[in-house]
Amino acid sequence: MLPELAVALPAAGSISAALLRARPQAAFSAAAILGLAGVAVVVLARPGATSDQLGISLSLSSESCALLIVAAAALALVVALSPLLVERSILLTWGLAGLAGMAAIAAATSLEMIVLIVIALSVMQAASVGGRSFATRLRGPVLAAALLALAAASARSDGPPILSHLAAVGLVAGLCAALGTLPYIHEFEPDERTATSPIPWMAFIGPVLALAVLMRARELVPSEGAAFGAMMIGLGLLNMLWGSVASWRTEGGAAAWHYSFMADWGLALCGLGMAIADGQRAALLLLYGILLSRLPLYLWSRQSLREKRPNDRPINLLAAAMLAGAAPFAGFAARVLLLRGATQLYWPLALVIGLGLLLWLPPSLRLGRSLGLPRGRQAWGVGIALGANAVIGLYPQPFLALAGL
Amino acid sequence: MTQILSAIATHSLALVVYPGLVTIVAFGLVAEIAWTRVRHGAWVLPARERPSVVVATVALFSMLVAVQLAAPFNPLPSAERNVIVAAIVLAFTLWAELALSVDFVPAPGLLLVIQFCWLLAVLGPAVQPESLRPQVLGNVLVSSLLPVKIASGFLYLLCLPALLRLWPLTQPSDRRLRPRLDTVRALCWLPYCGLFTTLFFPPSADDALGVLRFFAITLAVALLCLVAGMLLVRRGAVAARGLYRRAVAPYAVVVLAVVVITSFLLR
Amino acid sequence: MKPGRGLVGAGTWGAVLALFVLWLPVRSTQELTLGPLGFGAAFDLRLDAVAFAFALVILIPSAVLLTLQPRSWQEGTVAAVGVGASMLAVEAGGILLTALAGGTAATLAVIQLDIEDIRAPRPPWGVLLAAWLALSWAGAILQVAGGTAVYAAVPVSALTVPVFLLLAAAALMASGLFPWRGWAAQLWSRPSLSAAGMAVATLYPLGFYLLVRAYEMGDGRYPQPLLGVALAWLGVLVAFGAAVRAQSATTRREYLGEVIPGCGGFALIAIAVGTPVGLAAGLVMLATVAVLTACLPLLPDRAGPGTLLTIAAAVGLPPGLAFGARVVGLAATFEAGDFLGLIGIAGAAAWVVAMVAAARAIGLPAGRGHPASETFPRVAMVLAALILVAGPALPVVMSAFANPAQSEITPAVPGSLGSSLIAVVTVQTNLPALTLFAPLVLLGAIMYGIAGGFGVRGHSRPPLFTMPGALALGRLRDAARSATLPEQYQSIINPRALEKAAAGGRPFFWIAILVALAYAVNR
Amino acid sequence: MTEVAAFAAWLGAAVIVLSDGRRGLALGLAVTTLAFAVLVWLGGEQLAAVALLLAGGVACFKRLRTGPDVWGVMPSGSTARLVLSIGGGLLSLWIATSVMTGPGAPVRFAALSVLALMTARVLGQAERAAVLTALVALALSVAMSAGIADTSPGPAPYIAAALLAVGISVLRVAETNAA
Repeated sequence: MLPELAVALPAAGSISAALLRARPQAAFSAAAILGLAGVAVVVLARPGATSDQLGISLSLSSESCALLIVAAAALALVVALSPLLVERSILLTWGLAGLAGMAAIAAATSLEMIVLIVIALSVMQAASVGGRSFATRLRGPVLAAALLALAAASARSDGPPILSHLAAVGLVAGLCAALGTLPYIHEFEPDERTATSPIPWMAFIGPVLALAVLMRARELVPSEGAAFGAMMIGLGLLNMLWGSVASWRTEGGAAAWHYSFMADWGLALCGLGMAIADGQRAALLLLYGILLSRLPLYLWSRQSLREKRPNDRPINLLAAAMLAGAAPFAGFAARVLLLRGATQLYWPLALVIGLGLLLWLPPSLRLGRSLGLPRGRQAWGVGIALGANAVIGLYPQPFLALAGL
Repeated sequence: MTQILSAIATHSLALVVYPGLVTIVAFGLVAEIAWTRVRHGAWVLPARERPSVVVATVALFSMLVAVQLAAPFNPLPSAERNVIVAAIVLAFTLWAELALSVDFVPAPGLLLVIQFCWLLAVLGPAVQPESLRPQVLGNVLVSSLLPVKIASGFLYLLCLPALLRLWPLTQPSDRRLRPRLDTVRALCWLPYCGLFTTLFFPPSADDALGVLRFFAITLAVALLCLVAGMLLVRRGAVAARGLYRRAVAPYAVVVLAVVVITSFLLR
Repeated sequence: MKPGRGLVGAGTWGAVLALFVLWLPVRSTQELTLGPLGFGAAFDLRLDAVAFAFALVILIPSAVLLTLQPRSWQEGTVAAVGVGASMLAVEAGGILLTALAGGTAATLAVIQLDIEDIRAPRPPWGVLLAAWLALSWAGAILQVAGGTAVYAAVPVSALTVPVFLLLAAAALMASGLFPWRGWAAQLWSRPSLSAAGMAVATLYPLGFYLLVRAYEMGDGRYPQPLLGVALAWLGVLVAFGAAVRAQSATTRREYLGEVIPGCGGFALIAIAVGTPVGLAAGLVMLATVAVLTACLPLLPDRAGPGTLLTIAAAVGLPPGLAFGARVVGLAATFEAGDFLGLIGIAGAAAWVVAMVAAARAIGLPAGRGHPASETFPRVAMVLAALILVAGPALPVVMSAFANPAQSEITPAVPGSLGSSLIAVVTVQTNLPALTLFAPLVLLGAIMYGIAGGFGVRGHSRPPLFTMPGALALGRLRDAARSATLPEQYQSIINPRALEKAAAGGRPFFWIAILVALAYAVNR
Repeated sequence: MTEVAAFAAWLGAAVIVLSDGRRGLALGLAVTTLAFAVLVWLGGEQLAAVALLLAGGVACFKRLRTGPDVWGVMPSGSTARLVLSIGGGLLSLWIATSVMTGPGAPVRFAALSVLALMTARVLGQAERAAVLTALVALALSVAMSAGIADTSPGPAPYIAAALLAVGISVLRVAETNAA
């Protein structure tokens, strides 16, 4: 019953917050309690155990559990340190909805269920008030859903080997389309609310979705491991290059952040594509970093981006170091693991990745400055994000063990 | 402890008396008086004046170089002598004036090039024997190493007049009517000439004849320098510059090539 | 003294004390293993003679500077953590932990420098990051090829030429050991020297540490003798480059900026030669560098006995410690055989240029002054004098500091140093430092006592020479920096249009990419 | 019978692609839903078929109440959409019958053609009503694609898709959004 509760409780929290939005205090309390209960259920859930209470078999893997817990921690951090109560309850409504969707994606045992959840989440997001048109916001996720469904259909049908090749292509392309990474970048509106922008697909739902899709992909096309890995690594490198360079050179500050997520995803895709333990570990650490540090910092930088108040205080430099993956932050440990994995696989790849890693610095300095001078709650938030990231970087073992790696 | 104290006493004796300060001053005064006589045509004796910091520094360095020489009865054991110490410390003496006085060193760039050549002449012969004991290098008579030794010795001699400032390129303070004794140079005669004797002649025995032989050769080298110096003075500054730029420096390159080729051949 | 400064200083001195308390009673390797960290490295701490030597090289200047120089609480905290990270790098049991710790020290140094003055020159962050990433990769390759990256356990066969090249590149970048003007020289042109001193103290020795540890991994040798020769020649170029820049310096501050790179070049020569004598001499040179690192930031810009002593100590005036160490280091090149003596000759030539530069620098104008509040002339003078009068103690320093480290990393290599407290006994000669230099120091004191004062006035002096082709290189560099895409091609390569095309969310573009991907996979 | 149903599914999808008015969209959705329900019923999943039918019914009913009150089938300038419908159908037919082998070709054709056409409809600049209708059909076709497997997936995906379809059709899209 635990996987069902892991989906139901955050969903209930989100709905109650939406219903009680006239009374922010009550909305916040109800959503917080239900959300915490949902996280507790995820913590208690036995990884790999299948539950069939609703006629649909659901199961949470240890990696998904770990990412759900980290995502919940990120949400708690963002919500707790948001300046206004009303804003907090809105954030909680959206966050818990996303968390419920992520739990459902993590628990789903078939790709079609994942696709249906992706459609549901995208429609919910597109239906809310936002800068871009309804159809525009749906494009990326719908293409992802279609590609994933077609891939699943190709993989399940009997026929020539080209079908399994196409299935592999569909799975990788579908995943990129869902995340909004190159070549399927979602249209980005700098002034749009974060909740309705493409950022949640990349920085919140993305990590769990990627793990779930890859888990199913390995079952669907076990013979296509090589092609699958090659495509993931190729697109990963492409995203690394594009994301870091674009994040450095683009004009808009918010767009720079958007591209920086893409660059991190490039590294994560390389790690996931390697299909060896070190690659998976590296990817997981990078995803932790995206959830726990990059996303909160992006949210806190919005105000200063609007007011165009860049700053060069120590905190900005530390943030830049963290975003660049400099030691002792999690990015460095992830990079070490990635280089180790690439060396095991094919050493020139490690060389390419190693050279690519240097591209992180200039955009990171820019993004660090764009935080402005965090004050009050936000200063605490930046401090906590930096601290958490440094702890993961210095001693990643327990965080990897949490994911069974 | 007694051993240490006796060693300190012996080394102090070497530094101060023989072949140290006293010997340096004695040899240097003779050579310097001779030089001023042939240069200015007058006998000039040292003036009684308080030594400057430059003189003190050069004296200190010259003492350290002198004890590295293969002079007979040198209290410093032969195993404790080192040609690098001699070469580097002697190199320091050349720039003491630039460092500690208001005077400008004449043509410092050219002097530096000459010092490079001299350094090659001193250390080049040590490459193949893989030894830094001066008397060992002097004792090398292996036919395959003789070309290096002879070439280096000739280069050493070519550099000596310039390093001892016997050439006509003089600093402004020297352009005075009344000739004076150059104390700094006086302190350098024995180290430079004695080092040549040490490196390019077999070491002399520790007896009266050995002492005579060592100082005779060293004096001969000094004499050679005087003659060369006079020739340079006669030919003038431009000719001196030309000689060192167009002849000595390219010759040093040839010596370097000889050192490298010999090392390769004897490897 | 502010309580913060006192606290940080006391903490660093406490670390020095702890180091002595841990090392001196046993004087043998001590290990502490706290299990795996999760990124392929275990938390293994190893205090052996090499770690002890490098820890002192890092801690002593850091402690002096942190105790004396005023800092804001942020700078003090970052600096202290940086010292800790640097210590962890030298006490780490394996390459990956060293890479993590070294990378942390580099990050903190850059942040500290930027906190102090963001517009002043500082080491390029990218180069430092590249150095530690390269080391991480070397560690990863060793783990994959040899099964471990723990210094003491790496199989000799695993340290191949490519891995060594990677490690050497990391070392050279980490310490900025380049023939051109590296970060270690640029730092001294900052308006304030409090962060600069700490950056040099914590980062500069780390590159040398890697080169020394490489011997341990290769069982006392580098994978190819030629690699050592190449590194030694690089050392000559580094020392020569620093000396050439120093002799054309327009101010004394500019000259002092080249002191550390120059000494580093000589240390690199000695270490790269790879004989026990060379290694020991190299370590003593690094100890001298450490004292100079503490001395230079405390030195006021005005001329005076402090400046004179510092320049004399830095250039290796006889019979100072630097002089003795350099002589032994150069002697090692001749004794190493295989015409490595040519490196010794080149090194001696570089030293001569450094002498000229030093002699010239004494009379140069002071240049841009750094705040008087961060200068301590007496302490600087004492430190410089210490280097000068410590020449006679060279055998003691070698026996107590360098020889144990050398015998730790090259136990199998013949031609070890004799352990005498009176003389430095090498293969062919022995340098009677105590019995020869001690009387010389005494005589020097007497003679300078008798001699009159020296009259050097600060005035600009022309450079002795300019490097041929230096101007052309400078022009080339400026041209490369100011290079832009010709206007007629700017319309072809339009980044904004490219960004619009890629991020425009056009379905047709997406479908085309999908088709291309499918085609690529099915080819 | 299955072949007819499969053809009907494609026809319904084509009508959704070609229509802009509420009646045309509802008609297309109804035909597609009915065809899917028949295919699932014949596949032995009666409960799933009923679920699809109910969801489709609710979606059609809701569609008939919102959007421009016209048929709007093949308005001027819809030649490209016509070509897309026919081309997509033919391509799906070729893949479902020639490339993919084994039994269940009609189900494959129905699922693939609707999936492809509905995706194209959403990706193209469409009115909100058309997008929502296409999304409903897309959700149902995703469930149908699960049925391509040799082993039946059970009613779960159909019921989930049906619930999603109902959810989409009752969803109120914020008015401030551009179409």
